[in-house]
Amino acid sequence: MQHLWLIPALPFAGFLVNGIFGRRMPKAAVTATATGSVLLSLFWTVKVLLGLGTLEHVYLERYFTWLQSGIVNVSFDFAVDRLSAVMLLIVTGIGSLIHIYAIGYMGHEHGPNHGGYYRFFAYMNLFMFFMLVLVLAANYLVLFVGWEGVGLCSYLLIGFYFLKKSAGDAGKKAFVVNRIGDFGFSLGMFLILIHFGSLDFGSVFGKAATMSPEASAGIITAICLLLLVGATGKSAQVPLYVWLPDAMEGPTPVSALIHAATMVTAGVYMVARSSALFELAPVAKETVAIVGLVTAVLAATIGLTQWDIKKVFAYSTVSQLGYMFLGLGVGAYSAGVFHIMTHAFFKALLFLGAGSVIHALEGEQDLRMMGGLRSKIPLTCFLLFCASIAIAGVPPFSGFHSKDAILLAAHHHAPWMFWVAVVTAGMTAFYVFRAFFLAFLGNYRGQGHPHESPPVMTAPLGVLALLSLVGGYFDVPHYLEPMFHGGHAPHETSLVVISVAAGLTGIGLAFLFYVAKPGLPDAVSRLFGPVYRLVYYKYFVDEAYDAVIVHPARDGSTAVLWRGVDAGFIDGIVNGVGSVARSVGGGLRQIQSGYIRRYAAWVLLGSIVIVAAASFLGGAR
Amino acid sequence: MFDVPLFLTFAAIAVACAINLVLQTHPISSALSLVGVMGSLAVLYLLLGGQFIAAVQLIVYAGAIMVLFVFVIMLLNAGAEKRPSRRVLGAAVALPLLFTAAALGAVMITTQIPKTAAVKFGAFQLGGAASIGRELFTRYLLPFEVTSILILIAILGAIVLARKEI
Amino acid sequence: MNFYVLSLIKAALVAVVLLTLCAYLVWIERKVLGHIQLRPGPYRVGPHGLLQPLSDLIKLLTKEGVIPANVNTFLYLLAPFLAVLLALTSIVVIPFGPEVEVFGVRTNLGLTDLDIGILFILAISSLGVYGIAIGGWASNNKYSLLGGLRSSAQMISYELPLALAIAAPLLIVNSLSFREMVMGQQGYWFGILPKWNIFAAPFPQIFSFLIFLIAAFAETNRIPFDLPEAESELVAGFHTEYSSMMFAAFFMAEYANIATICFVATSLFLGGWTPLWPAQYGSDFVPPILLGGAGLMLLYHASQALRTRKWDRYSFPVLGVVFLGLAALFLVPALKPVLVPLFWFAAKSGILIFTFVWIRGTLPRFRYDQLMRFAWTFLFPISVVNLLITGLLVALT
Amino acid sequence: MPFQLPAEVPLSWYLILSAILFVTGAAGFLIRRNIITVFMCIELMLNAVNLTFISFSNALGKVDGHIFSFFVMVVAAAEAAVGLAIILTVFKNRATLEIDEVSSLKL
Repeated sequence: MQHLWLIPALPFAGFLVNGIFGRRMPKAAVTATATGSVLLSLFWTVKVLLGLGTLEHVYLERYFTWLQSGIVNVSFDFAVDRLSAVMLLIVTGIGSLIHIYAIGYMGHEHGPNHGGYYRFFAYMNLFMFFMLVLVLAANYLVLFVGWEGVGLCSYLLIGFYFLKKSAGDAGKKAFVVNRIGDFGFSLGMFLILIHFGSLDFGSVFGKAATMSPEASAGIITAICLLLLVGATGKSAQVPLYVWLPDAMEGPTPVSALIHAATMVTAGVYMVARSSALFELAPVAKETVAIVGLVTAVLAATIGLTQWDIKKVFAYSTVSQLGYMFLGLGVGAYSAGVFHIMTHAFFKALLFLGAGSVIHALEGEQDLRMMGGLRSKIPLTCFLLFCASIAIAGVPPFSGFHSKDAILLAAHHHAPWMFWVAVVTAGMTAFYVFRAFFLAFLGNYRGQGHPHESPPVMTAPLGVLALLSLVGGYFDVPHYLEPMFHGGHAPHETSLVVISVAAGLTGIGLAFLFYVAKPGLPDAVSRLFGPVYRLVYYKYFVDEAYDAVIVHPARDGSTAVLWRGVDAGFIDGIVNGVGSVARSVGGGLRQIQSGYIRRYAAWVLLGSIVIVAAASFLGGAR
Repeated sequence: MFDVPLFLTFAAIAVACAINLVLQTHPISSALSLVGVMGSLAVLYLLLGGQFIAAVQLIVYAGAIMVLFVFVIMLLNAGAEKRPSRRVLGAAVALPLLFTAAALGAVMITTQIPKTAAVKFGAFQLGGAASIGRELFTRYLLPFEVTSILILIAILGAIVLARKEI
Repeated sequence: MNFYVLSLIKAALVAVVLLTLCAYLVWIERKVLGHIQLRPGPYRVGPHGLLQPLSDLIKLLTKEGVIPANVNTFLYLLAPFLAVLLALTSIVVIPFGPEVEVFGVRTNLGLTDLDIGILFILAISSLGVYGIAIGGWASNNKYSLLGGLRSSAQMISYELPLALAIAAPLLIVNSLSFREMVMGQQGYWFGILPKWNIFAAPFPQIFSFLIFLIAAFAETNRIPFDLPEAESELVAGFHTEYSSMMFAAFFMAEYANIATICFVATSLFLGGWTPLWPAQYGSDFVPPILLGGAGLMLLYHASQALRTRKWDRYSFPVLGVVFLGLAALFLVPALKPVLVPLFWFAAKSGILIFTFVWIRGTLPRFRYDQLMRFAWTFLFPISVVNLLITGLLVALT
Repeated sequence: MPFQLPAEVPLSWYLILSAILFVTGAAGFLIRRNIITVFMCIELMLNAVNLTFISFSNALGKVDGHIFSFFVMVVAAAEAAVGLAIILTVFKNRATLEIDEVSSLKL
């Protein structure tokens, strides 16, 4: 018994303590509880994984029977295999770093209880709890608990500054969009339950492997597509990606932890976890790849034009998640998971670095108001450079390894996907370095007095920078190889050269546009006016959704459901019942005279009738 | 040997006292009649072998509850009821019904109960404190504890109701 | 012998003795009070006023019984009757001595032995309030009514500590029968100290005894709890309107109650008829020595010229001889097993009765609110605690 | 044939006695107007029921009837305490014991 439950239980305890007593606790105690619990969780994860050794087989811990009803028989189990081991280390490791970072970042919040300092950490701990439950789950329902829980925490943390309307709206948007995905996921789960009679990963995948592919191809495709819907919601894929850029309203550590490193990869994790099913449904798998590719391209193009530093990174996240899905879709599950890890490193670093910049500029997020920060905050500049070069896919840094694995697999699967992805990689390099150059080179365009962040913020950044640089040498694909059935793509040096060249081209173009010839971007954007506007306004996706879905739904609800069904029909029934009851009661209240003895006489009469009935009808035997 | 005469005597006292209770206009006379009913019922309980319950009947009913009634009547200095009753109609309907029901009940009792069923004095040996206590603290322990809570609630209720402010 | 005949004889004996005792309790009380207050007490009728009760009786019988106007006559007359009836009823379950054989007849010294004797006593004593309450109400007099009200509230309040104090020795002896209760107190610790309930094994019932005595004072409406008849506030309380034999009935009920409650206390706590120390150390000779000594002292005084009254010339020798004769009776082997237990019972009860009088001569009266507060905030809690401790210790041993 | 008393009391006599007492109590409840008397009529009915319990307990040779009537007594005691407190309060506020004058609990 390794006591897996302790891993999520520790952050949960931290959540309980901070959530219940945090308001009255000193700031240092809140900090110690929150950060300590996550660090302990990391420590326990490491201990458990060391204790479990090479993890040739799934390690399962059974706790209790949760639901038992008919065919539904779900127990609350946790399991660890190599996939969840990698995820556990990512979640607890990055989580710990970001918690430490948040001590500094959130330390200057104003307002009662230091701007909800305890509330922030309570939510963060709760998020850690749910994310760890999600990762450790041994069946789909427990996974769903974590899945919903992280969604809740995401909502709470996006809307952390709930006094800002945009923050509240963004939280609601995230929640609603996620609901759509969760709906798909739930349906997928029900189908799994009906088809396999169980929700346990072990038995589901075991049965799936023994079933004849022809007999159940349709239903498994349906299951996989529904799961994919869930994954697109959680992992911000087309068409449900719209919530993620808005989610940047939350505090930057939240963006880093939830909306870059961990939660949004839950969809990827879930698809990778269900690889046994996806392998049986080629159509669904192809859909995954295409969805990933479309997302990657779409988000990357939008990222080219954004001025908000966090928005740039947010679209970058969406784009990178697209890469992961592409990896999954082309059968390179281990490459996808590998990219989860490296992406967690450099994207967390990017966000935290951006947070450091924002912190230095006291809240300024617009790239046009930055510039020349290299001399003012050199440490942050260096760290962000590490992250940028990692994401751009420059060898030998981490992004190169994972992205390359995906690209190779894509080429192996379908060469056109490779070419699209390579172009996207170039764009990735371009927009990241665009942001970097705009922020750090040139002349300072803002008014404030930037200052370097405290060590409590930069130290975790240093760790992440180190991981971003060398993280590519953790041979995750090899470690995960036994988990997945996907074929291994042959290593082709020419393809590697092409992708690296694309990345370097992007960097070069960015240098040309924003450092060497600063007038060029305007000229280009004028040249491609309509296209630029289309991209700048994010392809008008939000507006399209508004026009096609939100407004019709709202107007239809108003006209039919509210005015017609609710006010007309349901209220009519209720009011009718009410008025009938009232008129009947008006008649009956004559009986309630207030005279106790009259009531007694009624009681007596009733008793006599009952006794008489009993004796004459059936009592006398 | 004395069963039947004793039963008849005390049953007659009980019925007489009960009727007196209903007919007396003054509450204190009614209360004392009720004490009479309770006393004769206690004797009947003894005839039925219920020594313990007879003693409890006297202690609780006659000695506590009825003293409380007498106390309240004396405290309020309750006078006799005023003669004319406005609502004789209800009683005029209800009383015949009631006695019909009683007759019905008597018929049912005499037809349903076997003729041989008789109360033999001394045959019932379980009416002592020991057997009742044993049952009360084993099989009926939970109801017993619940009644103690009930009493506690009643005490609190009485205190709250009897406060000066209400 | 026939059960009914025997019962009748015993009942008659007990009734005669009890009624006489009640009458002479008045004399004893007046005498003791007198001596406490440094005055001789009744002295005129008979030697040392010994015939005073008789003359009182004649006086009360011959006085006119006044029934006030506008009273409920039936209840007015019922009240003293009820009081006396209930006061005398309780005596039937008191055991005065062990099972003995007199003139070839085996019988218990005592009228009956109910399995639930103690509950019976509680039941009857709880009914005792009716006499006073009804009397107070039926008198159609505000003082009487107040007396009756006080009495009912007071007796209900003190009934609780009384019952709880009785419950504690019940736990030790494990019976509701008085006879078994006394039998359970037979024997001696270390061969000398009696195993009475006030010296009982797991938890000496001395607290129960004191609570019982205090509550008994209240139950019998005696000073310091005689609020129902507090003459400084209520004229004479519930019996303000009563005169002649009806008044006497209330009076007698009060003394009968005192006697009964002392008997109960003796049986419950003081070992009933059990001697103070074992017979092998000569406890059987205590009565003849005491009585003989008294007789000899009377004879001595008769021989002296110390005579304040001329009757003493005759009464002292006569009484001296009577006492000597009584002492001699205790030495008759056939009567000894009957008389010695009766003596011990009487001695213990007598001491308790003397305590009642003594307290009356010593303590002032409570105020009414003090009385109630004392019952509910002091006596009731400590009796509960006492019962709990006893129960716990009994359960542990 | 002259009426002959049975040697033992039939069970039905007890039950009929109980029925008579119950009906008397119910009748009193209906015809009396003094709250306290009405209350006492309820107690009378409870007593009648107790008698039934004890009689059946005797007939069945089981002690349960005694337990039930014991509980009835406990409940009656609680009821008396609260009921009399209510009566006192009613009297304090309305200076009446007429049950028909306490009839404001209606629509």
